[in-house]
Amino acid sequence: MAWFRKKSKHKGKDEGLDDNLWVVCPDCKTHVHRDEWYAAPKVCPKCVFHERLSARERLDITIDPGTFHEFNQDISTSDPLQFTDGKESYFTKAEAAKGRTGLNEAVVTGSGKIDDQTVTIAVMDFRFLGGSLGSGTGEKILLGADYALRHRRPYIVFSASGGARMHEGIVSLMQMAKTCAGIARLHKAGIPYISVLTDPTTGGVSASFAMAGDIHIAEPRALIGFAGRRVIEQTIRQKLPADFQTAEYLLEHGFIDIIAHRRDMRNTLSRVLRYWKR
Amino acid sequence: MAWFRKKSKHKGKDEGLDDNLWVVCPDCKTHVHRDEWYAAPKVCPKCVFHERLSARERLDITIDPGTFHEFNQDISTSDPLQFTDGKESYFTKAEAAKGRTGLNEAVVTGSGKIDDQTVTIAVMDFRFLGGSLGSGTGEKILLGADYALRHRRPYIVFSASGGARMHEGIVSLMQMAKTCAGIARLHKAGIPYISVLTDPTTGGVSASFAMAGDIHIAEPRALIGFAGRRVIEQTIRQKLPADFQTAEYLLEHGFIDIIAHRRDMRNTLSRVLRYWKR
Amino acid sequence: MDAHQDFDQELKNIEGKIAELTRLSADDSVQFGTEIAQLEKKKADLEKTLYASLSAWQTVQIARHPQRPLLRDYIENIFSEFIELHGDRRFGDDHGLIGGFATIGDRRAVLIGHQKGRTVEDNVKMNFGMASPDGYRKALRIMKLAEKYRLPVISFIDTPGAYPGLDAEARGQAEAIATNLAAMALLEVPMLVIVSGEGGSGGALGIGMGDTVMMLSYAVYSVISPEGCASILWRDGAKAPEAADALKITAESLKKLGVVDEIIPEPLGGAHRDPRQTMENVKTALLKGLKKHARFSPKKLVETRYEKYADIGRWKNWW
Amino acid sequence: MDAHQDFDQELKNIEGKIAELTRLSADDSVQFGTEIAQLEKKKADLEKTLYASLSAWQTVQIARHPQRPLLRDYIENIFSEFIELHGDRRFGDDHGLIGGFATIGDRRAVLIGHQKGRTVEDNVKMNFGMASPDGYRKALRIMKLAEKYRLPVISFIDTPGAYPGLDAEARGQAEAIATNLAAMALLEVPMLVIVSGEGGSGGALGIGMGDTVMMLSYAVYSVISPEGCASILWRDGAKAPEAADALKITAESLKKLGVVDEIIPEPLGGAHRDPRQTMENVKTALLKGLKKHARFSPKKLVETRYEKYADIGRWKNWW
Ligand SMILES: [Zn+2]
Ligand SMILES: [Zn+2]
Repeated sequence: MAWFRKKSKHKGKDEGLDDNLWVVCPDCKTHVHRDEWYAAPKVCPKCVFHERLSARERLDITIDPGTFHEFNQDISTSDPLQFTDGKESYFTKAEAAKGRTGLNEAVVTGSGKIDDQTVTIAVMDFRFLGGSLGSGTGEKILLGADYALRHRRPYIVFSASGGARMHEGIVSLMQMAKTCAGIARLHKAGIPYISVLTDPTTGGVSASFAMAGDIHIAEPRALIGFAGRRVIEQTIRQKLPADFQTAEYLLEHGFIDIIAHRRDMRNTLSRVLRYWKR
Repeated sequence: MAWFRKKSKHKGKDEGLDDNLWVVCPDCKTHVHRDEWYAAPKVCPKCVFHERLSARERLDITIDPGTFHEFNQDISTSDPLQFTDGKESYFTKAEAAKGRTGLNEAVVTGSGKIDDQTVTIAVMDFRFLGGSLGSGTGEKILLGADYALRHRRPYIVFSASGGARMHEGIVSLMQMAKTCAGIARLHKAGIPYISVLTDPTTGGVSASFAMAGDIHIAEPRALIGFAGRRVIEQTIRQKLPADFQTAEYLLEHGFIDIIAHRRDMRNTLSRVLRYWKR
Repeated sequence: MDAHQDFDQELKNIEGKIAELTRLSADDSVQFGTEIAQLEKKKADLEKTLYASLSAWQTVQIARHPQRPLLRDYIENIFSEFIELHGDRRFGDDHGLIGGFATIGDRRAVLIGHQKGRTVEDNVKMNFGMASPDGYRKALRIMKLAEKYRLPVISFIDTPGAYPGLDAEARGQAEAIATNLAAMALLEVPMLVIVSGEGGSGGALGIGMGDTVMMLSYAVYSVISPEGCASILWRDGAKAPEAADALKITAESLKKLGVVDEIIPEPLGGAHRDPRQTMENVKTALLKGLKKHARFSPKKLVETRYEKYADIGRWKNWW
Repeated sequence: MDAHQDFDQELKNIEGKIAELTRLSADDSVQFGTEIAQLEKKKADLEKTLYASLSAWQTVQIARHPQRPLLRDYIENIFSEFIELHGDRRFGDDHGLIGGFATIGDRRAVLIGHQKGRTVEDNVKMNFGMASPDGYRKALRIMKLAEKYRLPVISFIDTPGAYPGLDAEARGQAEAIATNLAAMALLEVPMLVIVSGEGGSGGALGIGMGDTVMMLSYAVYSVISPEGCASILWRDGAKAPEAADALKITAESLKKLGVVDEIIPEPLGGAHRDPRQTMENVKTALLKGLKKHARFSPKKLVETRYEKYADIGRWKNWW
């Protein structure tokens, strides 16, 4: 839920451009030729920094061309609390997000093929209100699970979220329960559910569908955790380890199965999917 | 498996007697009136030291009088390896144990009532070759589970064992798998399985049926652990905490549900049993 | 954190006076019957004024009131038996989230819930009711035991949130809560949830997916603490009252939002003003809930629970 | 611990000479064909003498031989794909017990197994193949995943035993192994076990309940290490050879005892003398086992496995 104040290294695709030929890595400041940068895509060849991707960019590098069919594109934000923080209403904020991103919600869902294997897929988009879990987000993720269940297709969810969407209050919190109920049905029915955790996957999203997978795949150096770093430091009054809440830290502590470089992600998914005997 | 060399505080029932009226607590050396000592029974009122009980003594204070029916009393030790340690054969050792204890194996099993609730019960006897898990022991425990399953009766096992019986080699080790297979069936069928861990429950017995209960009840200060203290100290080259591998230590670390004083044990079992809706 | 006293300080003064006069009246030499009656009247009027239209923030103060009944009070007063079970069989035994077999009226059940302390010492032990992964895993183990023994689960929620500590993160706070959510969705026994005090975000929900979710009338339940929300959205923690209001965290708001099924009434001013009556109300509600859900087959229970949660925030509901 | 060299030192000397003569022969100026042939003959005779009737203790040395193929060698050589999965989702990722998806021939499976290291550095990381509770819990998670994906499980056993450490005890080594035993008994997919090196007591069995248990011909499997047994029963660790013999820990003895279903042949002298042939033998045995068990329904598998284990040490079997 801390996506508003977060001083992010991710500065958007244009700011990193030095001139038209070079991209400056937002993390290590290395100059990377733009062809190399976008081929990776958006991964620094030197420090393996993985710049965030939009949902469309992610789908482009994951799903076989021409096979993606989007679900429920019309599902959008709801404002159950008629929320306003005094300066700005949630409604206004959401409208702005829609205009900026061309999306109606923080997740894009649909059906498509990965290396010729049909899957149901949901990809979160951090640009849309920090990828927060609103009722529309939860609804789309649940409907995806539901589709995967009915058609007996593996379900793959790419997470990228600061957590719950506090403007939707308790209704947002309940999306944790709602999405997990959908995932639980997949587990019971023996349908693969693969969770891919990308930077960042925190708060209520980490504590629901993102951490309930058969297999947890993370991108290198992705921030993954429940509580915010600052809250923890205030609570325990001590400094946290440098790699705290990184994908690598979670791998070491037993919560991530595989860390896959972005260029290997599609192939990793494809290989894993072949182990399911439908 | 270390029961041979163990310098035990448990010195047998007569050594602790000062004269006919007083018992000296083997641990804190308090003089306890023999009526109080045997009424507890065999618990020091000062330091709560629980002297080990024989299987018969345990059954006497656990099962409603006149309701116990023993199973498979004839099952005895087997000698699959024709084992001898050079000085003495396992056969001789086992015969001696039988003579000394009046038992044919390290466990007594049967059916009986606890506070009017019919249960299947197995009680290990540490005096019989250190309560070690031989093929006869495993067989009786499995047959108990089998009976509990067929008659849909809760199964209660009191453990007291140094671990596997090395004189039966691999056949002893396999009793861990065998007994757990029986327990697994109870879990699947929704039949309660309550494990009561008494001093000592270590090695292969701790790593099989004793730690596979719905509910784990321990006697105070009982030694419970997998590896022997000396082996661990040699491995890690550091001193172990004083309370290491006690019931209290295991409670703190999440492996024991309830520590029940011997005088409360029967009542605790009775109360717990009433929660099962058959 | 003594805000709870700010708005009912006057009431406390009057109550103090009544107590004093009553004490003086007891030795027979002087009688203050009239004065007492006047004060009682004044108190009743004031209560109505004070509590008739509490702000959300004032409700938060009541929900956090140091004298508010805690889980242990409910256990002692409305359950005739509680056999506590310990440990997650993995790592430890969380004292801030407890569970065990429990009997209420003529019904046997499994009880789980957050356990706050009242003393500083207790609160250190119980971590102010902020559970660790070990707590959520213990709760899960006990829920699965309930399933095996075919007992309904009663879950009491009263937590500021899951513990935000280094160890809790390292041992998988997120995974523990996520796993519980998936497991509760499939639990084949009735699950009754009572938000009895603070319902703090994922830490509350981690044991809180119920067939019936009940809430005490002065309890609160929120996706984030009002302070946290204020410091993020208003960039000023002092705006907590505004945030509390905006977040719609009171029982009545939550019932309208379809997240709470039933409100259990508290005495005017809060449970701490008449704990016994409050606990009686909870007992009645629980017995009613247990009776109601005992009728359903496991299959029906799980299906209904799924539909219930799938329905929260259904897109068309708001349009 | 160089006892393995004691009894085949002579063989090594001859092999050294053969290699040297072969090298010298390579430059054409001198030829040692006759000498080499003689040495080869001498070597073959010696091998027969040495390995024809190995003592149990000598077999232990072979099973622990530093050049003996390790799990990683099998993975690299007989599996066409291995996707390692990490972590127990509770506490950590044990490097001494690994697992993941694996393909062998045309069969997909899940592979778990103890992972020893060959270098000091690796062995520190992998704790000499002595797994912690985290390892057993990871293995269990992966076995349950196999069940969900309907894949057979292949388990490689090569461990001195479960790790006897303070942390391992504190996190429940006993509970972890016990839970695995109960879970393996009900696992609804085929489970093939291969004792490839050292089968060390509960640490081995913790991933070792199989529908078919196979054992390499020079592997050992025992309830306790010969050294441990000797120091307890003989009160002298140096009596390990006697203990090894008494414990009946070789493949042949174990097959007679009904604990091992199948012996996979190794080249004379041990797997390290021809790793490639050994691994081929293992591959053949695995493919045969996978084919055989693929026929059975989950129900049938579980029933047969139960009967199999219930039968080990059946009282009447010995009488
Ligand atoms: Zn960089
Ligand atoms: Zn004493």
